[in-house]
Amino acid sequence: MRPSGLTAVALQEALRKMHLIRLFEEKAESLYALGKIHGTMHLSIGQEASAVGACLALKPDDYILSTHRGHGHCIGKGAEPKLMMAEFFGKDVGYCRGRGGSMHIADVAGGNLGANGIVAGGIPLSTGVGLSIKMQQLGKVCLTFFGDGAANEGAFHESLNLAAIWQLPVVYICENNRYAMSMPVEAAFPIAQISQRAVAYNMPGVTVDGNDLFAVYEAVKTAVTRARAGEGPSLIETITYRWRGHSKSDRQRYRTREEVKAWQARDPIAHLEQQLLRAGLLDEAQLAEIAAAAQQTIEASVAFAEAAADPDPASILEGVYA
Amino acid sequence: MRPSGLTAVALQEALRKMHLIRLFEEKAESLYALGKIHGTMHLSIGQEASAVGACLALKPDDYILSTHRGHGHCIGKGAEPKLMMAEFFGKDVGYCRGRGGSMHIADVAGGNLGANGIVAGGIPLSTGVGLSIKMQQLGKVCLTFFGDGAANEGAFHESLNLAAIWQLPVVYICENNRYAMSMPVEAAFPIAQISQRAVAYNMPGVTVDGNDLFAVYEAVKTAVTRARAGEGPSLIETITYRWRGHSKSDRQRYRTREEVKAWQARDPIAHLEQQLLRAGLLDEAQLAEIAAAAQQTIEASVAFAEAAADPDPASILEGVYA
Amino acid sequence: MLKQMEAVAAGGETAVTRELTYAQAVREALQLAMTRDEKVFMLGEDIGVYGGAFGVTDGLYEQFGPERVRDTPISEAVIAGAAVGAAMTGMRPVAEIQFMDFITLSMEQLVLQGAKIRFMFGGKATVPLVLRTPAGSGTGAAAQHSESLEAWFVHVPGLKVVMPSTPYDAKGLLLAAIEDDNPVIFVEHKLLYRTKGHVPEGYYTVPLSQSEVKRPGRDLTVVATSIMVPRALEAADILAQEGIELEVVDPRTLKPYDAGTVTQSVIKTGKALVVHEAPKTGGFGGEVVAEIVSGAAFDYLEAPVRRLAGLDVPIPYNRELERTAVPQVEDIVREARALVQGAY
Amino acid sequence: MLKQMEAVAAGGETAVTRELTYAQAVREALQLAMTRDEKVFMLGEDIGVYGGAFGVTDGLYEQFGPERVRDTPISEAVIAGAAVGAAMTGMRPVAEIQFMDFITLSMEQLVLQGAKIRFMFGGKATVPLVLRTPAGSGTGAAAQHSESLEAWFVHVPGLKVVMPSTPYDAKGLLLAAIEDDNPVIFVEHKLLYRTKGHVPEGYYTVPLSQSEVKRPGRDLTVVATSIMVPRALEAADILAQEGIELEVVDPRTLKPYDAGTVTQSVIKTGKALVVHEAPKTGGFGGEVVAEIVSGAAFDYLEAPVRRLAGLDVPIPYNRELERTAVPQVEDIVREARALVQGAY
Ligand SMILES: Cc1ncc(C[n+]2csc(CCOP(=O)(O)OP(=O)(O)O)c2C)c(N)n1
Ligand SMILES: Cc1ncc(C[n+]2csc(CCOP(=O)(O)OP(=O)(O)O)c2C)c(N)n1
Ligand SMILES: [Mg+2]
Ligand SMILES: [Mg+2]
Repeated sequence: MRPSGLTAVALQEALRKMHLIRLFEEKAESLYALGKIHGTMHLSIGQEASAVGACLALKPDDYILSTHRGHGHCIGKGAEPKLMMAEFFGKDVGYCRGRGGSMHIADVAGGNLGANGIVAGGIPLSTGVGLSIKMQQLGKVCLTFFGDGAANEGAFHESLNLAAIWQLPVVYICENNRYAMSMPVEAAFPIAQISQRAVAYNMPGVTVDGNDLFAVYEAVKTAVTRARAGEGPSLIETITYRWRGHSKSDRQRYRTREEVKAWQARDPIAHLEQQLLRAGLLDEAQLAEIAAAAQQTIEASVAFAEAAADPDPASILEGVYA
Repeated sequence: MRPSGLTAVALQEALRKMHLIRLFEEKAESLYALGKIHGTMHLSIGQEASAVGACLALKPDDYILSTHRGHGHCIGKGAEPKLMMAEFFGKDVGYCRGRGGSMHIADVAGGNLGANGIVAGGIPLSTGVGLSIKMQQLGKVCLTFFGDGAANEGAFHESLNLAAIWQLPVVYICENNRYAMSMPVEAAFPIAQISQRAVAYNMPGVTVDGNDLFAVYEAVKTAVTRARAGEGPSLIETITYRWRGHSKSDRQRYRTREEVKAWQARDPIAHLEQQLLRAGLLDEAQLAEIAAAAQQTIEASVAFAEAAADPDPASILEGVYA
Repeated sequence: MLKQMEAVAAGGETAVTRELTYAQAVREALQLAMTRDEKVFMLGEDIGVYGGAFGVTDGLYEQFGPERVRDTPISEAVIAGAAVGAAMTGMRPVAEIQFMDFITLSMEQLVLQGAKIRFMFGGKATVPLVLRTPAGSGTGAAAQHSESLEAWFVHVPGLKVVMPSTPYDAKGLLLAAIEDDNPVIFVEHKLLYRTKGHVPEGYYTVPLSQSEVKRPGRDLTVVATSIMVPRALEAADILAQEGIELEVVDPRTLKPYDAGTVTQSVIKTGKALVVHEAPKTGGFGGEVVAEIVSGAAFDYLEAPVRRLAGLDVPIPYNRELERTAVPQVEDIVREARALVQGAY
Repeated sequence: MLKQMEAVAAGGETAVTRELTYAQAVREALQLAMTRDEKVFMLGEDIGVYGGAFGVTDGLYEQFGPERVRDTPISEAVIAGAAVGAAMTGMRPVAEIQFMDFITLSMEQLVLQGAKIRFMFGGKATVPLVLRTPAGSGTGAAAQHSESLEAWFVHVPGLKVVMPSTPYDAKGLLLAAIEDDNPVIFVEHKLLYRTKGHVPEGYYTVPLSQSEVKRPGRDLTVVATSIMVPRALEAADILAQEGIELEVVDPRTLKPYDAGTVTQSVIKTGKALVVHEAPKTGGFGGEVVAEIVSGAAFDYLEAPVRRLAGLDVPIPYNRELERTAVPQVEDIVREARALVQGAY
């Protein structure tokens, strides 16, 4: 139950990140409701174990690429919530100088090559990153997240094929949260498991419980080890669920409240807490402390972001060209 | 050995078409060498059984879509060589009024929705044709040809998935002639058989000897029957070989003469002739007669095309808009 | 005036004051077209139960069912390709690409197949399809959800490009586009969806390729597209108080483009400003300017012909930067005033 | 003159008469860049043993091996995307799209990712990539193998677009493009591949964004791109015999576009004709015209500013139709003469 190689400190940190994700997004939601944030956002509440479990298998200088639903991946990879929040507020000190916003948060220095507003848009990039790693013999791995919906884009196909024939160090993580906006996986796919598509590229394909940090970690760890050893790419499907609507405008007519409730009963954070408690790694007080500290971090990030300066409109062209 | 449901007349006609394809292309080649034809062309000599065997499983009002290497499919579907030859010469009476040329020959009235200059370009179209058939309840089938190279395009993936979830009457035929231009299938694919990709779309996938008319016919017939019964799409891979270079400019540095010779020893036309002889369906004299008649048809088509008028340059805009 | 006449001609419309939003007008056109012709059907992402990312197709799934209002997987290449294939064989598809940005994934099927098939086949195939897509910035959705790519399609022989600015035009042009036997790219603007205007009940069409003078004026011809039409009209109101009268012309159909209406206008005003949201460099404005200065209007020109358009920048997220990236009413006022007053 | 100075500056070049074809010049640039910087590598279809569809990369596979001259499957989206991903993480890829037509399959990765990533990430990423691709008609390859799509990319903030017309420029501009830290679309013309011209040995660059006057003249400014440059020069030779002197300007880099050189030229000649192969409607010519008439040259204009460009038609197969579809020398002669003589 306690995956080999994970220290108590690492597990504590994982739990902390899962809290940060949830709290960051709950805060984002209320800021939006208050009209402090414009645009749109895609919340990953309910999917925290997938993001954090996957990133837990990486070294700090490995790469990730992420999606429109990317806050979790970003925090999982170690981003600073205050710089994320500042970006969310469109501030100059934000990760993208206010130019990217929620859907494009990147932390290039931290190995996060960006959220992506385009479904499957990051998949070909990650294949190129894998190529780059291999050609420069960097010994790194590139992990790329995408949703179930992305697995029906042509880019998915071309990318997995290329990574397979060139044996690139890329781990493809399909976060199957059962819907692509309103499209249920049952309607969008003729197959039961998206990981079955690995057959078409002769790479390992596994499906795991995406709400179980350990299950995700173990599967990704195996794939990362493989990739680092030069044995090529893998496809991992994490089964999870988003508690919120697709984005702010979603009336959720395509699913029932009961379904949402049933998944909420499988809260990945509560699940991990139970696991840690049962394993005697943390006690209730420590759990509460972690949650409280996370809460404080998020509050501080809002204060930081609100106080920060907007980018100067006169600087608008900065960053278009190098 | 004699597939059920095929009459002697049908087999004779199939053999005739295979001769027509070979002779059409040999003629095309020499006309090009003489400078009578410009542009480029992609010859399917050596692949005749795949084209003719597949079309043999269709009714006249079924649809096909084809590729840059499309003369065989066109003749297989019943096109008139003289109108093809006229198009090849760029004449106004040609199938496309001289606007399309070799790479775009279409015979819309005859159910041939066109060769295609874009690798995999016809695959999404065929999916739409399948949808159209289904929505109008036409009871037809759409058969789409493409090469091994096309199976690595994103469009392949999106199209097969859509046809599978909507159970469209489309038969996807991958003519695996071992190379995409210079790229050998061994380098382009991480899997041994392209038909294995059918697994990703939960549709039947089979690989057959593409140089054996009967093998191709049987597999396609099964798929067509299935499609017509509303049971959805299939993927068929026909293993074959092009005797000529990819196009006129190919120095063929990527393969050996021995390899070409070995495949020439497996001539699909000679193979069918042997089968028909052995089955006692045709004798040597009849075989010679069929070949001679085909030769005459091609000669006549050249005469027809050479005598035909060029399109009037002043008519150039005709056909851009309806 | 013209509008009312058209409406009357189309069926004795009397409730001339009926107002709809632009989104409702689009929906009504879809509804009428699907009712009238069973070959018309829709396909796209989340257009069914969800009602479309902007609610435009709301209720159509319930009315016409899943066969005719088809939710697709996220597969923009085959959405376009399936529409072309269906159009070639007897159907009249109306495809939706959820944001114009994503049309970058459909380009091959639209441009190399849909647009060219008829010509390549010697005129022996017909491809009657409409591809609807919402464009434009102003929603805080940043660089990958704010594209205005109409200029690309204007450059493609075989396609038509329509870009309505009012609910009235949206309905009439969409019905005309669906009637048309060619592939038509129909560009809606997200910020226009909630704008209201007079829309007659019943079936009517606005002919493709007729520019319209949205406001007559003597001092400067402003050629504006899509969201820039209401902005130009607002600018005209402001400048009218200074005694400057703008003539605002809306091409409505960008391809084939009715340059004659603009030429006539410029012959009258002697000055022209072209306004669009898309980045200036390589935008549709170049086409408009080039048509103005190539012919009959040249001799009447009294001032340089100018473009006011988006900056050459991906659309930024920050609200103020986003506003800065594309022309606003005050920018049009400033540029128009400068041209009229010769202060260039 | 300028050319020779540059060459001398670049390394004491003496064999000033060395001639290469345009294809050889491109190859030499690739060879020099790969030799100089191990981060530079190539990927594309059939660029290895085959040597490229037009033989441009011939011998590079043998010299640099399969790791640096990478044959890909037929997967244009991931060719572009892999180049972007590699460029973001320390490599300097030179991707090839076998025919410009097929770039329609790469649009999302190029336009929504490659071009925007740097900006969307607040300037914190760099995407130094070059995408080479052969464009143009004249080979009898018909509508899906003859595209000239440069205008699309000119309209995309974040991209640069280069389109050389001579072997000298091809080499120097390609080396500059590979040195550049931005994504550059490098458009080669199939019919130019065999044309010959002076190309110094050794490493030199031609700066991006400098238009060049290829022939000075007093009567009419002809702005021509790519294959239209030699055609315009030929037309100039013909008209010179009638006493008409054309000034031929080649932008060379279409984005960022050096409009100033053209403006200076038009101030001198008072007249302008823009010539390109791509269809006229929505083409780069609109940009050139709009820049001419928006500023300092306006007051010097003595005649309408005209475009001579491809017809709005997919490229036909038939040889004569194909010729008819795009400007030929005689068309340039006719249009130029008419403008100079005031017969418009
Ligand atoms: C190419 C493209 N098509 C469509 C969209 C609009 N869109 C954004 S997210 C989304 C659903 C994505 O579903 P999935 O990949 O399962 O990810 P999830 O939202 O469930 O996390 C859609 C259709 C887009 N952003 N990009
Ligand atoms: C999208 C696209 N990419 C590349 C090409 C250039 N091209 C034409 S045919 C070909 C090889 C196709 O291989 P395959 O699909 O196996 O068909 P084959 O030629 O072997 O019949 C290539 C690369 C093209 N026409 N379209
Ligand atoms: Mg999902
Ligand atoms: Mg092949």
